[in-house]
Amino acid sequence: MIPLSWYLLFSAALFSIGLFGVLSRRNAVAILLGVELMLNAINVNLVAFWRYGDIAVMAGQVFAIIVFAVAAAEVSVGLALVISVYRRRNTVIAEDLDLLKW
Amino acid sequence: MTTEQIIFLIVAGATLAAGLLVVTSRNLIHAALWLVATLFGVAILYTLLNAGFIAVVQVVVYIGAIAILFIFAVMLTRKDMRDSGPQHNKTWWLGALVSLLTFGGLFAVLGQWSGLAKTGAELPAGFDSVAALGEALTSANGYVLPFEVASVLLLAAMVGAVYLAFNKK
Amino acid sequence: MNFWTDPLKVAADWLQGVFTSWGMNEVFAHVLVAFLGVLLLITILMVIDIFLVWIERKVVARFQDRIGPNRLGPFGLIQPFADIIKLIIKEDTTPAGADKVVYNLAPILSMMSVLIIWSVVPIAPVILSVNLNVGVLFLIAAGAIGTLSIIMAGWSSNNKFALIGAFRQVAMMVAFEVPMLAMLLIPTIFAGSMNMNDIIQAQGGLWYFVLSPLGALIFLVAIIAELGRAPFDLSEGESELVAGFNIEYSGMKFGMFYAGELLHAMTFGGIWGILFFGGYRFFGLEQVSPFLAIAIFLFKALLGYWVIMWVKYTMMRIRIDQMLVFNWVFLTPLSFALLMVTALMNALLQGAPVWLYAAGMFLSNVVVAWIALEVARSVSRKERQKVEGVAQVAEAHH
Amino acid sequence: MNEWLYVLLFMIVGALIPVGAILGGFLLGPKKPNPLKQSTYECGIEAVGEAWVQFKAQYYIFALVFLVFDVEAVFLFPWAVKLGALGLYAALEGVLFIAILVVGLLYAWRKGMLEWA
Repeated sequence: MIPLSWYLLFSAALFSIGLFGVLSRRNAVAILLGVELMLNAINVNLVAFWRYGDIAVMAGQVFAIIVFAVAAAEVSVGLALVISVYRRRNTVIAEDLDLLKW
Repeated sequence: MTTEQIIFLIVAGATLAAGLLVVTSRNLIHAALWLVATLFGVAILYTLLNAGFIAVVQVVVYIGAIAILFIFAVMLTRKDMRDSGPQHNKTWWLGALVSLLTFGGLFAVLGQWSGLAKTGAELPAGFDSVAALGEALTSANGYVLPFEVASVLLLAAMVGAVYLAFNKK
Repeated sequence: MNFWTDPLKVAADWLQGVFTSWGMNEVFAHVLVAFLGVLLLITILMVIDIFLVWIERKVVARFQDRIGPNRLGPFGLIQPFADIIKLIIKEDTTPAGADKVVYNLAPILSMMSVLIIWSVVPIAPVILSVNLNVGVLFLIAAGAIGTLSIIMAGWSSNNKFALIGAFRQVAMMVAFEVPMLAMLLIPTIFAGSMNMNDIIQAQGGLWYFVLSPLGALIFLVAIIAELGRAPFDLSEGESELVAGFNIEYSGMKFGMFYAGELLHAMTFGGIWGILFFGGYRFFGLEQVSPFLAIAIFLFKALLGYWVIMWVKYTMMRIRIDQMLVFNWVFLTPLSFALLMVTALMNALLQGAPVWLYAAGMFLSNVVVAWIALEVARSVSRKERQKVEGVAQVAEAHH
Repeated sequence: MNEWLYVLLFMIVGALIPVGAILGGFLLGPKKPNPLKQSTYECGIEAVGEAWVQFKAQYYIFALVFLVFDVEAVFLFPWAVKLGALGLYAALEGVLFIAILVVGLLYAWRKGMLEWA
């Protein structure tokens, strides 16, 4: 049996990689890719806690599914924003989008 | 070391490597494909956790829909197949530092926690996690409200995204 | 227990015994036996796949009043082997500027996405490949990998036609996956399980086709679109896009896409049979022997495949805008309406006798179908009046 | 034993078979590449520009609506499994869930996003 710590460490590492992507990427789409990694890391944690806690309590899995819904909402709106910005400003480089209004 | 542990180590290592490639690939389509590989690895970890439903959902939602959405978005927002110029901003080292610190902090916090070496109980025979999930999602003292709120959230996301992507001004 | 009633178990036990007598680790021997079983099943599938080429060509010939392959061997049965030899010894060209790794990975993933569907298909009462409790959703997961392989093929080929074809195909596949998902929920509701074998077992009295004829019909339309076959073959559209996403593939790589498509069609024929026509069940005949059950299942799968072919060679291709409107404005709302009605009827008729339950379900399906057809008719009549009215005005001005 | 191991076996064998077939084709077929043979096919006319053509944002909308309904189905599958045991109350919850999302579909349709403009 795999100890819980392995999953938690894996999830922490994946979260950090995603964080690095979010902080260092210039392209807005790539930033959203990093956010996906972070959300997945959280999901691994949730499911691991379900498995290693009381199995009859489904909270872990329910929250994992809710995270799927949140990820879907985040991606669809986020990418729509990127496309919308691209149409007006012709760029997807996050650094160039430093005005709050144009 | 048991077979399960070996499988875990291989899958986890490959997943993290693919995750690193997601954040470092120059070609965004490659980055999206590496994301697919990462998510697939995570799905395998879910099966190791006996959460088959979550694993399949992971493949259906992430690989079947979100990855496709990413690839479409990349193709819609690029004029050139090859990307010129740096893919990382000037302060990428700061990002690397912050994420390393985050990992270090999480590592330190986890090290102090007592429940870390916990191993899970055996699954009770005949336990059907899908049925249990269905019951939890719909019974009145379960998670009915999150269930319906998720629907509203998805509605809001759909309306907002359709509005944003199609606002031709 | 003997070979006649449970061939797989007998063979597996025997093999396991042989392996362990060689001094092999118990677990390793078990995995090896499972591996050999999977290899056997997939090999049989590939052989069936080869003959599907022959079946497809023969059937299309009959639809078009021709004879079809008839030179090599009896009834031209050797023809597909000649085709394969031709594909193997053809030169494998890779277009310049192609993304090599992705380009080569795409046909492999395409074939794999079809083959892994069979991991959840129950072929006979005792031959369940893998008894997953998420069987139905697994189909969609396998389809997701197929969708990905298409977009990979289209993107990596560095060809405009391939990319446009891939985009169209993916747009269509994702569009028709929505009614497909909704229709997968209907057998799940009836059987109270997502497990494919449970769904077959629950159809002991009544096939779900009787309970939900409209559901079976919508599912058929959705799987045909998912396969990208006529009338939904607009990603191929040889008159505009030449061949669609696989235009730059040659030799065996093209062969993988082609063989994958044929096997996919038969697989979905089988899935249709499982979900709505009782799978390997046929009035108790399946209990006699697993071999008979396999024959029944294969017959149903080929029948489903024949229906898909029938549609393909009868209908003409529809335009992409018509296809999308048909799906999003008609099929998707209809399938959700049917799903809601089915869920409500299921709850209302819970304790009712079987005949009442079946009659209520059947009638509610008929009513939903009738309302949908009436709405579609009145909308199209209005549309036609609008178009014809405009045309008349234009004529008057001339 | 974990039943997903068998699915993994299916994946391995299912990938090995096409790899073997393609490798066979690679080994047996001739290999005489030339620039003309490797140029992309555009009905015999010389290829113009890159394969990178601008796409309609409509494609994005279809993928987006699909994503939303995909996630919806994920919620509905556990619901459908337990529906028989839970009765009318649960059925109504699910119907409400679907109805809310159909509103979104209606919105997209009324805005004309689901048509090929």
